[in-house]
Amino acid sequence: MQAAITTKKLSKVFGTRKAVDNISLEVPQGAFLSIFGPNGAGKTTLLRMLSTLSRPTSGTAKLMGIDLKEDADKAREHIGLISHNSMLYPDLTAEQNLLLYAQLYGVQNPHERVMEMLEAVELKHRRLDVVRTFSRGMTQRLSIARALINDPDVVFLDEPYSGLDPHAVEIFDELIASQREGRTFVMVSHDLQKGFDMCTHALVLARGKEVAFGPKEEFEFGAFSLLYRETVGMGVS
Amino acid sequence: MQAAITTKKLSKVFGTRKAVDNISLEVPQGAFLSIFGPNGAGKTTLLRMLSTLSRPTSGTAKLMGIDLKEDADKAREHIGLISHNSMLYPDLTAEQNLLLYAQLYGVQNPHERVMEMLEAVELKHRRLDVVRTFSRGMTQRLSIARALINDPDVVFLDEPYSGLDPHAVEIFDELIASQREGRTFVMVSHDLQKGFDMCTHALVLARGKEVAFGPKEEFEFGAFSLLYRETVGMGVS
Amino acid sequence: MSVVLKTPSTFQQYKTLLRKDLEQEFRTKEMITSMGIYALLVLVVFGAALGQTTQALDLLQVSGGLLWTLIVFTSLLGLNRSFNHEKEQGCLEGILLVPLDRSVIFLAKATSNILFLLAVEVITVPLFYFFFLTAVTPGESFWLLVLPLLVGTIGMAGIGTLLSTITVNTRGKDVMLAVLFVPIIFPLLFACASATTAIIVGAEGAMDVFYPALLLAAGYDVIMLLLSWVLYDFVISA
Amino acid sequence: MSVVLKTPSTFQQYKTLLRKDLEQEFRTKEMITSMGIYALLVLVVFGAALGQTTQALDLLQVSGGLLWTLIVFTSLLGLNRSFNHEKEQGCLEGILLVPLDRSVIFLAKATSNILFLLAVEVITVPLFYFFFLTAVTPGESFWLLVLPLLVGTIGMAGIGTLLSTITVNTRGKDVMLAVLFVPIIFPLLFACASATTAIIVGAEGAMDVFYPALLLAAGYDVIMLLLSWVLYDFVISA
Amino acid sequence: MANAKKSHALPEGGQWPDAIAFWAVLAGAVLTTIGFLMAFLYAGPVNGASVDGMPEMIGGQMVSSKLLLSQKIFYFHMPVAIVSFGALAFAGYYSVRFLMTKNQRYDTCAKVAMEISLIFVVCTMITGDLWTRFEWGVWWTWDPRLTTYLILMLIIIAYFVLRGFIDEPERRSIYSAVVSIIALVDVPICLMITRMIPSSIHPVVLREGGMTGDMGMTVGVCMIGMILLGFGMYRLRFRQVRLAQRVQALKDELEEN
Ligand code: HEM
Ligand SMILES: Nc1ncnc2c1ncn2[C@@H]1O[C@H](COP(=O)(O)OP(=O)(O)OP(=O)(O)O)[C@@H](O)[C@H]1O
Ligand SMILES: Nc1ncnc2c1ncn2[C@@H]1O[C@H](COP(=O)(O)OP(=O)(O)OP(=O)(O)O)[C@@H](O)[C@H]1O
Ligand SMILES: [Mg+2]
Ligand SMILES: [Mg+2]
Repeated sequence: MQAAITTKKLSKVFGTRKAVDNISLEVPQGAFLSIFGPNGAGKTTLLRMLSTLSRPTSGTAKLMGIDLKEDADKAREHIGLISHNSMLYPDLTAEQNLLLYAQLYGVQNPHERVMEMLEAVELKHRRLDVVRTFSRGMTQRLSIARALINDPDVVFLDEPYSGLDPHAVEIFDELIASQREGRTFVMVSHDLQKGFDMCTHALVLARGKEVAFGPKEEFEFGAFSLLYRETVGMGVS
Repeated sequence: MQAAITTKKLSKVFGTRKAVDNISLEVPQGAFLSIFGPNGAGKTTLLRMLSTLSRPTSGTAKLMGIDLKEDADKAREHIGLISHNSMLYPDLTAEQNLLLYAQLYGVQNPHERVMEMLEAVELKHRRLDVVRTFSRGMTQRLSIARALINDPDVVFLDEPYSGLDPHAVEIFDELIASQREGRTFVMVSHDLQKGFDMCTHALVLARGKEVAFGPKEEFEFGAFSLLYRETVGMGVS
Repeated sequence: MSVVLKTPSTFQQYKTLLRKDLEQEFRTKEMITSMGIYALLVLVVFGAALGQTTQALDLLQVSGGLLWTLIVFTSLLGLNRSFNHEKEQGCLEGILLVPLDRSVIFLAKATSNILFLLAVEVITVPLFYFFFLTAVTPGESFWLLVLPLLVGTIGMAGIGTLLSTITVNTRGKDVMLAVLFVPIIFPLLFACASATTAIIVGAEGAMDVFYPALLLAAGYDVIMLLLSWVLYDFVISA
Repeated sequence: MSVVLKTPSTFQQYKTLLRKDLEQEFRTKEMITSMGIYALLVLVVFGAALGQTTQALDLLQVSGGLLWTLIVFTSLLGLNRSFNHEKEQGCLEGILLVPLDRSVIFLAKATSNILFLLAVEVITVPLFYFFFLTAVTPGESFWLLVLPLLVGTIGMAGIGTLLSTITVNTRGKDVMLAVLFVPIIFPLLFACASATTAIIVGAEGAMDVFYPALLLAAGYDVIMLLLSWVLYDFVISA
Repeated sequence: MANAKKSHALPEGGQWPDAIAFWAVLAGAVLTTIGFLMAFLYAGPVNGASVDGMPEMIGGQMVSSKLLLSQKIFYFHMPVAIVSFGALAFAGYYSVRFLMTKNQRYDTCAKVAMEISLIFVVCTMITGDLWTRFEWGVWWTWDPRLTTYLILMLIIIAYFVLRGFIDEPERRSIYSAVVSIIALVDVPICLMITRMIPSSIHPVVLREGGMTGDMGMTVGVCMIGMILLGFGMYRLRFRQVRLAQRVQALKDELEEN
């Protein structure tokens, strides 16, 4: 089977700073890749390149076999992204927000699909409320619904847990678990335990460079934990 | 010895919503109070009232024996606060920022005190750099220096760990530990383990009301953890 | 339920994006009220400024310039806010994640800006007439005013959309937009003001000024809109 | 080292706060550049608007109004930014945590706003003269212009500081500030514009208009500043 | 691919034009000085009138000596104006190249060209304005040419303000490239406006029948001088900026290893 994500010598330079430096990965379909690293390691930058929001300075990246440089629009059909921002319009209702994205993606039965997703995140009863009035947890749930509305094959998560209370975390975990079948996930996290538990593959970055990458089986938690601590101890670049 | 913080039936109402509802506490000097609770429980609101940034709707609060309503300015001499915001001017240097606060507080040897604090947070070599260019971890350290510049007796911390990488967390922990002697700390956190480990007193809030409060000895971690989970499970109010 | 995707036509996407802006405005009425109030305030300030004259001033002569100054300031305000909405929760990135032609985003945003600006003009131009022109007698083909208004509005909203996409990412967005927008829009402003003045004064040979000026404005519109359209992809992906 | 606190005098705190604003500006030069450029743009737009006239317009008659319109818009911009700085990283709360009299914050902020506005005027008024008044002959006691400028600037910065403290916490701050600022400042604007026009035209009996207008403006200043000072505590602790 | 590789290689040091940059500046300065002398000593006043302190009759109009002297400004005013447009055109060209290749080098080129054009624009304003003072007796009028040119200057200033207000390098170069391309639209308008709006009082030489030989000669010398000056200044400045970037890049590389 074709790999979900393939990168070759992927780099991103901001001015003279190499935020991502020569990263080559291959992540199979259905995998769950956790990305670790200290502040400023280039995790967000890597995720943004893979989700076509920013262009690599050099190197190539393929998503489901599609070259991101050559056919970004085709690749976008397969991508879902949950970032720090909810990407929801605060002055539209939950339903209007999802409908907007469903129609932009060209989902065939947009109204039904929106209802289905609202049910999945337990927000159907609040669908006519404006997002501005939602609490943080509710917004996060809706944001998940938004990211999955086009049934993406690859889902990117950038520190999805930050600021959630434990209950919100639970709900989120359940949702992710129910969606893992057949999907590829890439998650950035500062929580080693959690990130390691969930993953099938792990990547450690420091100063834009790959420190370790491989399927989980190759790592033993103790050693990996040590490696991670060491990497993080290198400090902010 | 006089209590560091005493509140009696403290309440704060926003419109019709009771954000903090009839909270009565007594925290002795030198204690470390951890506040837990789901999103929207009123933790931040309580902290803001205790640090004189917002006025209670009803009830009284005393800090080091000073009534906050009657003599807020006197109380302010004893207060240090680290909130989500760094409260630092991005366009001034680290030194200028600290000096500003030192002089406003009327610290007697402002320049020496600033140097001392810069050394304590290991930022002396960067003192002439503008805060805008600091990484998140560096900003957080400087923010700690700012909060402690007037040698406050009571320090309030609102989710100080959010977004820090493990190394930054370590540094922060060490700093707090070195400053605990003779000071009272009040910390809001979503991390039960960590918050419980550090504290001498614990408070659980839900929908503005006190669910549990007491010195740590009164709680057993297992039971407390259960109580906390239950409270948080009540969901966003 | 299995999800079937069928890439929608560009026009459908355009409609979806435009509808989003309109729905938002319909709910909050923020853009139109704030632009309207601002325009009114600017009118009042102008009135006060010109009311100083002890001798009667030939208001007809300056009215074209005044009207366009008013429109420039008001559209500055509207443009500033229109992209703030998109940035607020990172919504713009959400849209960029969707497989669609970048220029659709430009066209939809420019259209909604044009519509809001026109809506505001429908209120302010009569007010302007009321405040400044009832005391004097404007030329009889006064209604031709709509032509420069239309051409000017389209051009301003078009270039403004490009520029506000740029400035929403810079420090001090409001000033930056003004600093870029006013000089770049200037030829258009100039032509439209000429045409408007010619119409309002309605002197002999007014049409000899009116049509060339209008043509100039229209030409500028075409060039600038094309340029904005081409360059938009670079700006929005930066 | 043991830390000894000695409550500093109000004046020392005032100096410290004011120095902070100046240091910040000194480093970024953001306020003065952006206000300066904005003022220049407004000048150019006015020039173009008035340059439309085919007959020579009596520029002297409107120049007072123009100058004050320019100042109102520029100060609107500056006021908007000056509190944005304080909000950016929650700095205002940091200051509020310090035991100090709230009115010191008002005085320091008003002073820095006055200073920035004056600095901008030092650049723009000569430019204004250059663009509009070199072709005509303004009255001979032209230099008296500094009086209404000073009185007007102080009043605008004072009330503006109070109002921008209010609006920085509201949605759509820029419009809200304009909506409150322009009507409240209006009497001052009017008086200053009268005084300025009288001076610039320099006709016979100009002084009969000038001094009463100036006095009116000064009176308005005093009342408003006192009011702002008293009310500031409520506003900033809200 | 080759381009992408080059773009994050070290900024290169000097190139061949740098060798002649200094000489170009020198030659430009010399030619301009010669032009200056020619303007007063060689080129005759308009229509062979003589400067003797007495008003002359030219084309049915009385023209004072002061005006005849101020006409000399023309020999500098026009070349400077032309060079300012030229520099802008180059900036636009490099901006397009930058957008096509994303090669940082072109961004630097465009920025330096903009700087040069700003210098020349300011010189045009100064010379033009001196002329305005003598010819029309005012410091400023809202003549279309003067206004459009002032606007052009404002756009160039806006370009630099924009650069100053963006912290991320990539964004900065893309945005400023777009702005400088848009700015280019103003150039033909500025050039054509005297021809399009007949009411404009700014003179148009080509419309009014041209110059005599000696005047043309002087203008030519000044023109070449100014072009050389512009080119030389551009190269010198470019080299300086580029070397500074190189030093920065080397420093970063050292820090990293
Ligand atoms: C600030 C004031 C002025 C500015 C910004 C300005 C700008 C320019 C510019 C940009 C050009 C070159 C473009 C072209 O050839 O059309 C130019 C050319 C010229 N200017 Fe000016 N000018 C100013 C004032 C004047 C004045 C007062 C005079 C004479 C009374 C004058 C006479 C000329 C002449 C004769 C040319 C050559 C025109 C041609 O070959 O078409 N300029 N000026
Ligand atoms: N737009 C940008 N312009 C310039 N430099 C940038 C930009 N974005 C990121 N960087 C730099 O690139 C490096 C990597 O940043 P990135 O945001 O990818 O870090 P991260 O691994 O996500 O860190 P964190 O854990 O703090 O989120 C940092 O040094 C940062 O300063
Ligand atoms: N300024 C305000 N105006 C109106 N309501 C407010 C305001 N600030 C807080 N609230 C409401 O008061 C309640 C308590 O808010 P608070 O910020 O104290 O929660 P919290 O416990 O800090 O939650 P979190 O864990 O999300 O930070 C919430 O329901 C919130 O919506
Ligand atoms: Mg990140
Ligand atoms: Mg909180």
